[in-house]
Amino acid sequence: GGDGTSSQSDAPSFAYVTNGIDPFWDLCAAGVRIAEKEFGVSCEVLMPPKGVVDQKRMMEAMLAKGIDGVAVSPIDADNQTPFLNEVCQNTILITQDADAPKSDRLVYIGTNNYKAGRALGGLVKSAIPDGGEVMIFVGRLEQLNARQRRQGVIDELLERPMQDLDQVKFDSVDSVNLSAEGSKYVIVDTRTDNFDKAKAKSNAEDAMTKYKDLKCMVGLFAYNPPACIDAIKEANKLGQIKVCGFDEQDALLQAIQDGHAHGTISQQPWEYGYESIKMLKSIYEGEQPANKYFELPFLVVDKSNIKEFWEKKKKMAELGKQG
Amino acid sequence: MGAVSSPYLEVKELRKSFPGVLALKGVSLSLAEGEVLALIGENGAGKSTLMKILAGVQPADEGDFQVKGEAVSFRSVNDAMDKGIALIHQELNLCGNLDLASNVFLGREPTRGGLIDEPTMRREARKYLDLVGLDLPVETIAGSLPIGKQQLVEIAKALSSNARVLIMDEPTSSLSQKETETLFGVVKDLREKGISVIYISHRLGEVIELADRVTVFRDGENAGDLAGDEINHNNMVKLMVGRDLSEFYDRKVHESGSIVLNVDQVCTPAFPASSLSLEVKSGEIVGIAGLVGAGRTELLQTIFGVTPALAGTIEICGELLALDNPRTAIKAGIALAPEDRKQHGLVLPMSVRENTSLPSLKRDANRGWLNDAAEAKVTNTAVKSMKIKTPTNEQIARFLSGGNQQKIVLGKWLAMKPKLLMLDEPTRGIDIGAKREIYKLMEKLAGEGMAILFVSSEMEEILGMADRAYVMHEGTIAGELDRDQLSEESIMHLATGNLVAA
Amino acid sequence: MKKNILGIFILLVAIFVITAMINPKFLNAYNMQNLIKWSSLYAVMSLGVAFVIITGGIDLSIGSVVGLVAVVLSICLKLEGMDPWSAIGITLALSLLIGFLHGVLITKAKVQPFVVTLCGLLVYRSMGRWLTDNQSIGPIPLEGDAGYANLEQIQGLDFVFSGKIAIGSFNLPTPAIFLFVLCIAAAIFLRRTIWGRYLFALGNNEEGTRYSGIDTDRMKILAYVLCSFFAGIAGILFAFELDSVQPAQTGEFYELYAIAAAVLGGCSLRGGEGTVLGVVIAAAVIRLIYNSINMVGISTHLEFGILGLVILLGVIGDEFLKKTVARKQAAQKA
Amino acid sequence: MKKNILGIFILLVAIFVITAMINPKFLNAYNMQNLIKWSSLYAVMSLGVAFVIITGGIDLSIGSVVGLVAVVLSICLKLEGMDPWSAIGITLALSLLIGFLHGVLITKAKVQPFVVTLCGLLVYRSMGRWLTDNQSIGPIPLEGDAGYANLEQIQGLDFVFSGKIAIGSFNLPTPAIFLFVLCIAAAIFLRRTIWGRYLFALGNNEEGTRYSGIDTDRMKILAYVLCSFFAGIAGILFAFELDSVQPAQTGEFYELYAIAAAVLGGCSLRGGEGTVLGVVIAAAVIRLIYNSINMVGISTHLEFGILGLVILLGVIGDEFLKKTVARKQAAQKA
Ligand SMILES: Nc1ncnc2c1ncn2[C@@H]1O[C@H](COP(=O)(O)OP(=O)(O)OP(=O)(O)O)[C@@H](O)[C@H]1O
Ligand SMILES: Nc1ncnc2c1ncn2[C@@H]1O[C@H](COP(=O)(O)OP(=O)(O)OP(=O)(O)O)[C@@H](O)[C@H]1O
Ligand SMILES: [Mg+2]
Ligand SMILES: [Mg+2]
Repeated sequence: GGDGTSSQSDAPSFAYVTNGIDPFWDLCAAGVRIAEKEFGVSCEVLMPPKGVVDQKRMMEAMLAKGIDGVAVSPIDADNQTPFLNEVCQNTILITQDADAPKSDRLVYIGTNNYKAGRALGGLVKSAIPDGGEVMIFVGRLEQLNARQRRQGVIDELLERPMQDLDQVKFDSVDSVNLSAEGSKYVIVDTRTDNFDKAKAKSNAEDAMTKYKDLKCMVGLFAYNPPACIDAIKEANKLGQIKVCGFDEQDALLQAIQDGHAHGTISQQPWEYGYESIKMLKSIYEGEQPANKYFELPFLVVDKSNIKEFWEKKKKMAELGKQG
Repeated sequence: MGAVSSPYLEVKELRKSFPGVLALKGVSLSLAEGEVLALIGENGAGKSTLMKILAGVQPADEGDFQVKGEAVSFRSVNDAMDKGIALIHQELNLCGNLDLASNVFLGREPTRGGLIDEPTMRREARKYLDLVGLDLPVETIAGSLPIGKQQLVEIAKALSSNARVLIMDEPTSSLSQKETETLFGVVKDLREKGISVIYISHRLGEVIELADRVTVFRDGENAGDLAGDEINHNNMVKLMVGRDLSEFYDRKVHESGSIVLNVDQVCTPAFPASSLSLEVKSGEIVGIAGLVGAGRTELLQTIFGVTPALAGTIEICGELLALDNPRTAIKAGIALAPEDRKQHGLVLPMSVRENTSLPSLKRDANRGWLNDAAEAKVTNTAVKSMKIKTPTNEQIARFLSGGNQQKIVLGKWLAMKPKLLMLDEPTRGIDIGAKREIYKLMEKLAGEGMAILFVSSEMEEILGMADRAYVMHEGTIAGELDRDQLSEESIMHLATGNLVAA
Repeated sequence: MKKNILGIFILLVAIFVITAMINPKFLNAYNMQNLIKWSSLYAVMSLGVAFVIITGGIDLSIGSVVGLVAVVLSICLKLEGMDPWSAIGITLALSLLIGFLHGVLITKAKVQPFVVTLCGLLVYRSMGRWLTDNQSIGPIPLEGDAGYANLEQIQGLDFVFSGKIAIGSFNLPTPAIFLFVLCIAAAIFLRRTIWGRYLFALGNNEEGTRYSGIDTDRMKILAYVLCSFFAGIAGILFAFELDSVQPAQTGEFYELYAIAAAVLGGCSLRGGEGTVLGVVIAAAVIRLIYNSINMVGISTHLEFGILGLVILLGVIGDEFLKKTVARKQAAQKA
Repeated sequence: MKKNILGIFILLVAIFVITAMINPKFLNAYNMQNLIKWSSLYAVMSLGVAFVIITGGIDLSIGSVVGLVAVVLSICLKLEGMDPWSAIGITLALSLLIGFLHGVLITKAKVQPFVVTLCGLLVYRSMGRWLTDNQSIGPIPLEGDAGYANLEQIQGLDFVFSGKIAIGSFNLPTPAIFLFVLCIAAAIFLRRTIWGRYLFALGNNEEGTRYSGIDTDRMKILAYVLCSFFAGIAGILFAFELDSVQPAQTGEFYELYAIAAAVLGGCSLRGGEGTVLGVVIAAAVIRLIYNSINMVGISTHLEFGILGLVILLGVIGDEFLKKTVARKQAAQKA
């Protein structure tokens, strides 16, 4: 809990606003907690349950409380810009996880999702070096980071040149059987599930029915890879169809350890929390950020480093629990 | 009979209040074994309330209640059933989605191995349905039956509980003559077997025929008892209303004028195969007699546009109308006081004012704005001319007695000044005082030149009120009887399908 | 009727006072403005669904209508570069059409309101996603959009629908004015016109009302049209307030808020009961709860739970209050 | 009654045939297994809500109950290291308790079912998030979890609840067996026992049923208990099927699927009507639509819309079919 305002009234109080409710954000909260202690600040972690409306009202409430700084993951950056600017006028605003480049936010802390996508594409290549059919599973494609990740995977597999993060050109959401000369890979389809895990699993099952020669499933949101693994396991195709994923759900980590999944890209969410608070504190104390973009490194996790990574994640999950 | 033995069931000084109403102000009643006790009183006297207490449907506030000399207080219907008391409710309470056998044995299904023993249940149900003269298959879905037949099922249900005391709350209000006679046979049979019956009715003729003793309620109190030879029309009326009511049907001969309603070869959805024709002139009171289910309600509803005709034409004052909903009918000057007062006649949770003004709101409104003055006038006129007994115009209709509710229905139509007033069972469930007022009103309106068409299952009413009557049988007009041809025999003849007019 | 409002009003005051005591910043003007703004937005929807609930119906599609209207508005303004007032007109016409469709399906095809509007919930959501390819969109055009030419006018609209009007040092959010006007209109409609009377009558007894010569089907259709229309207005207000529309998310669950507010505000789902003031206060209570949770600093995981409990206890308490009053009156008479 | 099933059955066959024609892979054994599995999972919930709908009630909390049960089960098995069968027992007891609570609030505190279960929807979702701190959790313990000691037993459970039984070359998913047993039990209960009879009776005429000496309150409570119990079983099945539970999302919206299936399957929301077979077929139709959309390759944006239209047309068609049959019968008689 972040009931910091009343107990330590002289210490700066910040708000860390997510874009929704997700375990990912609780791992970020762990970083927030670490930073809270380390820098002697207090911070509320707010998770808007239903999109832009709740995000707006929560930030308004924070402004009303007289908060000293906000780190937010804007849901719809372009259109939210006027409101974000309003926040800027009243307090320190930085963005994290997703950026709002047109707003007056002081700095953006985030992973380069396009690069991360390319790294994921690299994992796919090492999983099925002989090429074949690949399919992408994702919760929603309306989020920029999801589209960037997807594009990164596609570009890497189709051997396209590296694109600039700000100007990524996207393949249509509905495009099927993407392939290119000089590439051994075909991206047969992308399926969304709107955050319904049951749907995610049945999407994976339907994919196996429809595409007999599917070689690799790529899950872009945390719950996608475990859903794919489940479906593959039940179809007795473990090993035949590889899984590469994003994020760090336990089931995925277990599968990597057991050799049932090839690897994953972790954004190390706790770093988000930690760096955001660190940044807010330094700006609060008058320092100007050197750069508008603070790129957080991502981590490629596979069999080689799974043990230590999982240990760390467990520790963070414990820390991130809300009072 | 039970003169010497102590009463089987006895209540003393029973009180019961509802929010805003003191329904029973300390009433007493006793019932001997094998006795048929009639309980009479005006609407709202508290008869049904007491019966519900006796049957465990609702608890009394205070008072003594003994069965076989043993004090009891029922907390549920089952408690009452254990003591052998069964109630046939005034309102129908069948489950429309279940078949007859299931309804008869609802709550008392025979089981075998934990499952319902359908064959036994059907066999047993057959017995009781035969007893009340219902020869439909036991698999018939209850909801598909007309009200009268449903009432018989209710009676069969009560009989099947093998009760020692059977309470019948206005059981004949929707029964035909023939069915009523069957019921009387059943009641007399029960008396022979030593089963006691409490019989509630507003039809004093029935009381005279059946009752060993009569208890009269007035305003939630005992008004007196009558036994043996004392049971006659005048005595009962005196106790009920506290004064004499002579000259019940105060008829004059009416001057009939031009034809107001002309129904020609109309087919109703209930009887698509048969068509009917009739006419009503202004200043005339025309009755429609017939057995329950003969299609009388259906006919009135068709004229009123509720269930549009399948074929044929209807003319009002010579004008051909396409009556496909009540609005057109009302515009043409037709009004209907429906048979089912609570469902179709009133909006029970609304006030006397809101109910009375409902049809005339639009006429009186100014471009859709409510016209308070006009509304108040309509209400006041209705309350005064109909003698509606209500504390204020804001009283909720649900809390008024049946008679007063019926008067609201009439009042709201009179405000529309209809050319043709149709009344479907205008006095069903209405006490004798109110009944008389409604008859007077019909007289007065006819005298003013209104055309009146009414349906009644009460022979007396047809004989007493109609200038002319049509008798219906299975969806057709079996015959037309003029004033001087009207008699109980001639009506029954036609109603039972004997087309040779007497 | 007044008893109804009393209960919910007490609840409003109680939560208000408690929150203010725990965190005095709750009372500052900025927070009050926000509270008024959000309450107004949600109250508009709740008011709309109240018409339907009064007739004994239900509308589960409100949230999806809000979403679809916001989407269509944004497409017209931003992508199509349509004349701003025509765009508003089209979206409102759309919402009227939806309500009309509901009404016709319910009265003529005789499908139950729950089913019709549940299907509506699914279909309109799907339409919104399909129209936009599920991409976020906002009503205000950015450079390069076809609507950029109308930018000034659109910003004017933005002010009309989501601006603030300074009254002394207090900035009154414009949605509050919309709510106020709609409230007065709704109250007059329900209590002073024959159509309002008919809605109550048919909610209490549809057959009986029909037998009195009232076109109950038309009145029911009217109720659904009004409900969707109010949802349409809410959709426009939300679009301008948020400047951003998520086709898959905007409006999700709002029908539940709206219905909850209507019920908490004294509408009976059985029909025939309800007051404008009660519904508006109840909508404010729900927003107040959310605000309080944030101001007091309670874990957001508990938000839903607290809301659920308050609604439940509110409804039970209201029932209890009504009973007690009725009993006392009876005792006085006896 | 048979007319009801006929309509929905025709729909099932039609969609089946059309999909198979467009994409023959639809028919392969693996896809059929999946279809059976998902249909079974959703049908269990739909069956549960049918009890409540037959009494004329409604349960909006099913999805949240599924989520909460899955969360509690996972906590017991994985984190607490509880004896697996006790854990199953506790979760089922929890679902029974929830149903009991609903029933008591509805019958004793006289709160409308819509309100009680709407609050339930909010509260249980919140509880699930709060209990887990919103972390994803699965029923199967991993190394280091307290439940790891019971791993073998839990994997046994996993097989029971989400395994497959080979019948020749066809692998029958175990949820289908659960559904089969529950179906038979529900059908016997509804059609052959007095309690089932009472549920139908009170759904049609509550007063009348009470006057027949039946404890209608107790029967209503029973219906809600059964509904939550079936949701509880579905929760366990989902937990093992997905091996992972997201407290904020698992089960979201499932009540709408369940109610839609019940209605499409011939239950009337007015109460007193419904068949087990109809509901199960309808649940299968809904899953079939989803599967077909994937197989045929329609944009997922349209999923909801197609589902909504099919439900609406299905219900209208069913009504039409019934009327036609009734008219024919009447004509024959006349
Ligand atoms: N549930 C109730 N709530 C409020 N008032 C009631 C209730 N039941 C009955 N009453 C009132 O109690 C009084 C007695 O009603 P009751 O039904 O016993 O009369 P009754 O003698 O049976 O009349 P009728 O001949 O019309 O059937 C009436 O004033 C009635 O309005
Ligand atoms: N809408 C309808 N559809 C089909 N059958 C109907 C409909 N309405 C009535 N019936 C049937 O038509 C017949 C005539 O019913 P109606 O109510 O008109 O008779 P009635 O002579 O007025 O008898 P009662 O005294 O019971 O009112 C009955 O068998 C009834 O079941
Ligand atoms: Mg009575
Ligand atoms: Mg009749």
